[in-house]
This record gives sequence, structure tokens and C-alpha cells, in this order.
Amino acid sequence: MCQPLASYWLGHTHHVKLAGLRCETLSVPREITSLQLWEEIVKVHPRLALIRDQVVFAVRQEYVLLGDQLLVLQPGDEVAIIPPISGG
Amino acid sequence: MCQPLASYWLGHTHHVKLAGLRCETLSVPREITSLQLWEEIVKVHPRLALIRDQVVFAVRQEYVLLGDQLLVLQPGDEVAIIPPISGG
Amino acid sequence: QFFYCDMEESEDVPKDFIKLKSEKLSVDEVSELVVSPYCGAVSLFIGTTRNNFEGKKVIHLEYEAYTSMAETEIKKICRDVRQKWPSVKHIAVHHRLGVVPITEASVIIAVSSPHRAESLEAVMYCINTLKASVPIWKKEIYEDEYSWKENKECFWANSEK
Amino acid sequence: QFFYCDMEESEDVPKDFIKLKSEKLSVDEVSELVVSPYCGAVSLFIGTTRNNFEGKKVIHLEYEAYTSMAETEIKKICRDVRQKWPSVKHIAVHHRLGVVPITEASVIIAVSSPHRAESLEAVMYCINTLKASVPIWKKEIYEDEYSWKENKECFWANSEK
Repeated sequence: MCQPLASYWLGHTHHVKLAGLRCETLSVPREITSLQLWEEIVKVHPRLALIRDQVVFAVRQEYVLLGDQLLVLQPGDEVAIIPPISGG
Repeated sequence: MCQPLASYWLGHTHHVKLAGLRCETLSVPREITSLQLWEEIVKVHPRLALIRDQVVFAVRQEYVLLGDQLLVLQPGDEVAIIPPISGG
Repeated sequence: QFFYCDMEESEDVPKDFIKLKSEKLSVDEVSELVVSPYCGAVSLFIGTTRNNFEGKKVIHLEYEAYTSMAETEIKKICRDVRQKWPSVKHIAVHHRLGVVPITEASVIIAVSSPHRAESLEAVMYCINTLKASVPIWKKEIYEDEYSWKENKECFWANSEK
Repeated sequence: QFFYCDMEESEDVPKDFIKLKSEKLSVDEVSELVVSPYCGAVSLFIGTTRNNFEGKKVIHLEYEAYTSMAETEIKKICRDVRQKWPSVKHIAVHHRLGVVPITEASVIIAVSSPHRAESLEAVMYCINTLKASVPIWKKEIYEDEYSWKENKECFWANSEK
């Protein structure tokens, strides 16, 4: 079963900027591991593969590493790609 | 040999206030231990004996515990009686 | 009777003050937020913009945030502080976004507590944790290029350094 | 050539700012003193006047100093800080004397350094050492009495507690 999913793209890194993205919506299975979700996104934006090792997700504003963790998504859930932070 | 010695009395504690002192001059031997100096002062102001365990000296603005340390004093040297501090 | 009642009402309930803004930050303002008649100590940390990085001259910095999540993460830090140091009274975290000129503050953190050890430790914890977990990004603008930075504290980027 | 010469002159030589005064202390003023374009961190500690001590209501505090020696001892603290944390840039220590009303600052310490760990540790060292060694005294004024205080850090009074 597929659900619409609002992906929030943080477009500030060089690579993500190259992908030309800020924010878009993607349909994915309701239950999906974080790594599978990443792969779904990379299918649409192949250049993101370059930053695979540098990013984590924020799913509903909670950090999730790219791996086997099962996400149970609701329509409208916000997922962000979070490159290394540098606040402070 | 005796030398004039400027004693600076910090009069802010209850006991020192009782002794009614702020600042006065005392003649003592040029070479004297800090404890002997204390005893010279107590001879003049017996009530100070009450605070023997609570004070140190500052000789030329350097802390000196009351004990066997030999002081070599010059005319006009400033000696202060320093009760427990509470700055900050 | 009235006296005690009055005391109760003015107990100065612990508060968190969190703000992300693009205007200049004020040390006086942030420290005033946390001052309390029940506290003898306010500790502050101010992150300021340096004029150089690895020998390159920095013109200014630019900060971007994933704002809603950044606020949520800062709230978490405040909650953790209160667990670790229950005597902490008020906590203020102001982070500037957008352009920050050299020597101006990018972040000000202030914590009050009855005695000093708690607020000093809490401020240190706040800035360390903010650098590790709050989604804010800094771009250094040099004379002819720019570079996005990475905090060494960033918890998922450490393994690669 | 001129450029490098100019850089040299504006290197921002480390400075100590020490002041004992009876006017109100300003957090902005003290933090401005230590800000440097070569530094990314300013850490501050503010000692404020509490409204209570062991259940007694404090009206205000009064501070007295052995001024000349207090300044000498604070200079020693600054010198020690620079030995322990050589990267520390500026140090400011302002202590208020005379009457200090509730919630106002009795002492403000600020330290700048390129990175935060040094200034945070140096500020902690400064306030701890100031309480242990600088000849300043605090009198707490209650509603109907007063009491001279003793810092637990005071090095010659410890044995009796």
C-alpha cells in the first residue's frame, strides 16, 4: 500500500543544492526501513548517492540513521535529509 | 632593633570591629615570625586573641599563615589581618 | 498568612527561553531573561564569529536552520539539563540565523542556578549538545569562496574523521 | 607587504581588564571588553544577589575589599589562567563594592578564546579561585540583623568547618 509522503529537503549542502531540491512529495510504502526509503529517494535523484555516508534522516523531526530501522509513515509525514550540522 | 611598621587593620568583622581598629602603626623587631608578630599585636589588642584561628596575615599584600615563617620587615611595610573572605 | 501565599506565587517558576532570529543578539537581554532573586549564579556562553579559518580570511558567516526541529532539539536539551541539574532555574538559548558579521554573536546561552557549579556545568552541556544535535548549519564566506562547516561533535559524522 | 604589517599590528594582544567599583555592573560592557575577531568563544560568569539565606530574607548585600591587594590577587589569577590555557585571549573581572541590591551582579567574569573549552574552563577557574583568594568580604543584610559571610573556598578557614 502506498502513502503520499512529504519530504522536506534541506538544500543547503553543495551536493543537495546540485540536485536542485528544497522540498517535494514522494509516495512510498507505509512501512519501510530508513535505508529502503533512502534508496527510493536516490532512484529519483541519483546524485544524492554521493552523500550517502554523510547524512541522516529526520522523520517527524526525530533523527533516524540510514539502516534497518522500520519506519511506519503516515500521510503528510515530514522526512528531512540532514547533512552534518554546524550550529553554535 | 625595632622598626616602625604600618599595620593595616581590616575592621569589617565583628571581632575586629569590637577592637575598634582600622589602621595603626606598631614597632616590632625587623626579623620576626608571623606568629610572634601576631602575639605582639595581641599584647596591644587582647580581644583579637578571640579570632586567632580565623585569620591570616597579608604582609606586603602576600598571604602569610600565622606560624614559624620568618618575616623580614622594612619600615612602612603594610601588614593586614585577613578574616575569612567572601567575595564573588 | 498572606505573606506565605504571596511568597508562593512569586516563586519564579523555571522557564526556558528559546529563540532563533535573524536580528543581532543581545547579551544583556539574554542574561536578564534568566536572572532570578532565588539564584546567585548566571553562567553564559557566547559563540562569536572568527575572522579566520585555517589561514583563510573569513568575511562573515551565514547560518541556516531546520527551524521547527532546531527548536524541538533545543527544548530537549533544556529538559535534559533539568534532569541532570534539578536546581537550575531559567535557561535561555538564542541562536542567530542569516548573516552574522565578524565578532558578533551567533549563539548566546544563559543558565541561572542558586549556586554556580550547576549553571556553569549546564551551560557547558548546552553548547556541547547544541553543537552535536541541533539542525543548524554554518557557511563561512571567504574573500572568493565559501564553505559549509561540520561540527566535530555532530554525532553521525564523527566516524569519518 | 603592507598588508602583513597591518595584520601584525592588529593582532589583538591579550589583555586583562580588572575593576572594583561601586556602580552597577554591565554584562554588555564586560562581554564587549573581551570579544576578539580571533576568538569564537566568550564565556561569562555573573554572581548575583540572592533574596534568601538559610530561610532568612536578605534585603541587600554589602561588599568591602582590601582593594589594592584584591587587584593584585585578581592579576595573579589572570596570570595563572594564561599559563593553564595559553590560547585564552582577553580576561575581564569586574567586582562591585558597597551595596548590591537583590538580583544585581556582584561580580562578572568574562574570558575569550578561539575555541570554547578554554574559555569555559578558565571562567570556572577564575570564579573558584576568586572565592578562595581575593580579599573581598560580603555582609548580608537581613530585615533586622546582618551577617558577614565566609566562602567555603577560603583556603585558611576550611579546616574549621
